[in-house]
Amino acid sequence: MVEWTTFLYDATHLMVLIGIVASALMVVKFKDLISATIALAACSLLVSLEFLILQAPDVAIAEAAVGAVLTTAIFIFAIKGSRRREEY
Amino acid sequence: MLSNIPYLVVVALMVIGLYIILFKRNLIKLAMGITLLETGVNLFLITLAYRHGEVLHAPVFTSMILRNDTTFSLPTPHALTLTSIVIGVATTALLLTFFMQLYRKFKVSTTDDLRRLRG
Amino acid sequence: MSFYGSLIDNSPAIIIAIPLAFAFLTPLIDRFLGKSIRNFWAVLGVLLAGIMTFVMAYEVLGTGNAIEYVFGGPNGMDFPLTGGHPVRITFYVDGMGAFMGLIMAVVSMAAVIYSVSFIKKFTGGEKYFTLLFLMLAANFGMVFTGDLFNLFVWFEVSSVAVCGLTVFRTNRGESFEGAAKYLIYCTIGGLLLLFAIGLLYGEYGHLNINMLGEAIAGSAASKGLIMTDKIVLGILVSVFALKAGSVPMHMATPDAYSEAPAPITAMFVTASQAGLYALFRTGFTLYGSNAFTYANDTFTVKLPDLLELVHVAGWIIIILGVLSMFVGVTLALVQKDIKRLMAYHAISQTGYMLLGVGVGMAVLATADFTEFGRTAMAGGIFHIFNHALYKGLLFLTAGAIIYKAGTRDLNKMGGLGRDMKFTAVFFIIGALAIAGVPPMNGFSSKLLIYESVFRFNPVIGAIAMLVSLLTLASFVKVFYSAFMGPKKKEMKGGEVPNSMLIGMAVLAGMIVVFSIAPSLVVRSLVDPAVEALTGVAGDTSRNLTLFTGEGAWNTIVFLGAVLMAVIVALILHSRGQKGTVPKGEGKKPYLWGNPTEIDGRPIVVPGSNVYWGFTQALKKYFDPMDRLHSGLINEYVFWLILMAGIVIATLGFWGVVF
Amino acid sequence: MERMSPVVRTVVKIAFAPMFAFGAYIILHGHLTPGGGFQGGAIIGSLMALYLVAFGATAWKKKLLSGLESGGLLVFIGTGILGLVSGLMFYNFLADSDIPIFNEAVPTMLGYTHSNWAPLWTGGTISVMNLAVGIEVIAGLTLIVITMGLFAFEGKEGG
Repeated sequence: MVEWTTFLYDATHLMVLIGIVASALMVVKFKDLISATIALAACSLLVSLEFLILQAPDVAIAEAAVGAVLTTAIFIFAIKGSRRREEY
Repeated sequence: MLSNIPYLVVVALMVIGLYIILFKRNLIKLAMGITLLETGVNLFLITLAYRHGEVLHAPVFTSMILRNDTTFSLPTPHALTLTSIVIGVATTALLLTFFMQLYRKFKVSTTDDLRRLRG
Repeated sequence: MSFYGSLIDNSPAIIIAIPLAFAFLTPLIDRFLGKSIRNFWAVLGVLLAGIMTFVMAYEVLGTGNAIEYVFGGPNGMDFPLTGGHPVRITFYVDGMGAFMGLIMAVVSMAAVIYSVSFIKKFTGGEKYFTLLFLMLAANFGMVFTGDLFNLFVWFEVSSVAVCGLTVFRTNRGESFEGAAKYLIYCTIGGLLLLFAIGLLYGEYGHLNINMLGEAIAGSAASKGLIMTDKIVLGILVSVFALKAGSVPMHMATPDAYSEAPAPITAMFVTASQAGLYALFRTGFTLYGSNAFTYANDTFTVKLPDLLELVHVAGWIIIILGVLSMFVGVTLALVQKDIKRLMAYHAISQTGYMLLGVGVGMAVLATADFTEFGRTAMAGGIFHIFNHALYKGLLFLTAGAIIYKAGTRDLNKMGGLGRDMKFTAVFFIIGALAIAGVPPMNGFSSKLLIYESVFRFNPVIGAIAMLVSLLTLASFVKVFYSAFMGPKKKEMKGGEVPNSMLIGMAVLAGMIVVFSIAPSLVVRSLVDPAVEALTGVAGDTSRNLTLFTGEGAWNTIVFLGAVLMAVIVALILHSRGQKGTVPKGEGKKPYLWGNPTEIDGRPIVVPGSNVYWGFTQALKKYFDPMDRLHSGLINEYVFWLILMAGIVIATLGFWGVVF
Repeated sequence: MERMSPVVRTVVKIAFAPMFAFGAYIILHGHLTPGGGFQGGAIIGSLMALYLVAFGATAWKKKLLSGLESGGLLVFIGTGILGLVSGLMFYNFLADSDIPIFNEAVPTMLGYTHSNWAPLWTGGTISVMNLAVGIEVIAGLTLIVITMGLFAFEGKEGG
């Protein structure tokens, strides 16, 4: 029983980590800056999950609120205030 | 074994962040690169805090159901990371405000055009 | 405990708290009590912080004991805290910290007084003063902290406040560019710094600088140097060199320096010097001072590995210093923008400080250190003080020139000397001091550096002297284009407002005083600072004479000799033939027979053409330099990463591969 | 800034109260549970950002917010300086004192099955500072978002 939960825990952990790298790569790849911002928010959210897994709940709360919501909002405002697409 | 994998993710995040800063010319992409770099450093600190088997320092949180009792997390790097997040959002906001102003004044959106001050 | 005693005990915290409290009360005061009271309030705040710093420095330097302050701990808490309390924030002020604190206090005083009139042309003065106080608090925090993480926090606060102030004049788009570049640079540097702090914490479990130093030494003694130590030293050296504005990482510094309002640039210089201070702390307190003991005039090396690392780091700092000196001054020579020119000079002068202290690090714990290394360090640290004074003064005069001339372009100025006599005098004082012309204070510190560095390596000493000459040359150019020549019609007449003059006069007066009595500073401030860093006591000065190891320097004697020479010359002159001797028509009054005026207007060589021949002759040097300073922030970051990589690789693989 | 669709507005209206309560809970329990002034403030701040996106930025008073921000910081620094009266900067002078704010002693763990349990009315200056930081962070983050939002959406020309 214990081994099963441990396995599930480790599998979740691994998937979160893969998700972080994948969303970070998406940030590089997307030419549409709004999409890149959403990828950045996903990355932040997954990192906040990772913080929770690494037993830092206080940091996880802060990262979820700041990284996933506020930073995204700021980036979207900045994109509205300038150009939406990356040039090349 | 699994506890070392986050370090690889830290390296990946920092490399991706630096790649964006070095090779992407869009200013907002650049800010995203800085954010990714910062996320990588934050993750590094939190991973560092996650320890096995040492009892010298005070743990803040343990999930006893999932892990054995010797796994815990150091409080100091948490405080460092929190501070770093605060500073990160402040610098990001300031930087993006500068970029918006630059776009309004010169219609600049890439670093190629941002070359009035040189030499 | 007496009131004075408790004031002294709490002084580091109070010095930080005063600017912070004033910073956040300024908007309220501005809103409810009006602008003039706000200005008075700002001056009051900076005076209070200054007086507090003086009191603390007097106590620290007088008793020779460092003040150790633990936030939130009970009175009389044991220090250093062993093991159990890694979360306490501590302040640690020793001779070096008090020395830097005094510099911050003096320059900020001049800057705030100067700002009172300067700010009248703009709106948003309350935000200006808020950010200025925040920056002052950050500067104090960086030099008083005893905690690496706290250092990082103040580093970032300082960057954010500086960038916020750089864009104070929102009508100039370029200021946003300079601030954005500097902010990107500082943020990346700060993240590298945080990474290094994380490495250290993971390895040793401490954040306190003194305890970390002991822990590193302990680990080096038991299991030898590990890779973490070397990598961390590499990162710290590159990041703090970035903050100080040393050459391969200097690219964004002139942009921000030249775009910030003049009083802010004066404080900007001290913010960079806080980076320099952190660099010295890293080299000595964190790594060097635990590797040897010094007693009875002999060194006993305890940890040769660690000392070797410090020597290599010292050589890296020397190379950075020489590069900064040379590249900074040559690029300054070709600038057209007056503030950009001075910004490049700031980089060049930073090279001197890096050079002096780098020599000290490179010969640390050898017999050479007591021979000349200590003198080199004293010169470098003394130069920090002098640089803050005269560079602050020069930036303030540049602000005054721009205030009156309405332009920053040297080619479009001219003839300001007729209306701005005081500013011209202050400018001459600053320019002579920065060029190291003999009676000035810049000469005293440069002499200490020249002579000791010459004994260390004659080539580097010669470069240092050459750079001094070039510095003088470029200030001749500024003086020529701004103050001399025909007056431009569109320029407003008259002198700048009084408060700006007072701000400049404060710094100019201090330069004059310390030119006449350099040993005052050296004995009471610089020697304790060197002792605090290295643990080696020594005296570079006696009475009013500086001793460089080779020779001695006494301003009074020098002035006396000059006076004698003048008197002799006057006597000879009075004995000569009176009147002029007309013999024929005489030659044309100009050199090569060119016409002196075209279309009824006198010919003036514009500022950027003064050294045309020189720059043409060195085209092979200036063209690649122009391409390197491309303005692309990506490339700038590339240089930073490359340089950090080189430094880390050099330190990490020294002795393994090399 | 244009108002968003009714769906968004309704969702924000519904989510407002629970999110606010959660943020306030995090702030008030800063000394007992994970979180504190910054985290709770960031939650309410992000709520404000949502509200702003849904309903537009014009209704907000910037002066009030900057006043709140300065006020929060002053309370924080003031609490630190008041600690000087009892000896040191940031000294926790409220804990176990006669001043009836957050002054209860933390109970020992004996007798409690769950080690995280303690009354809310403990913590001394820590709770006061959490409140101050919370107010400051809410005001500061909202101010950042409002300023940037106004700049991006409404100030296309001038201003």
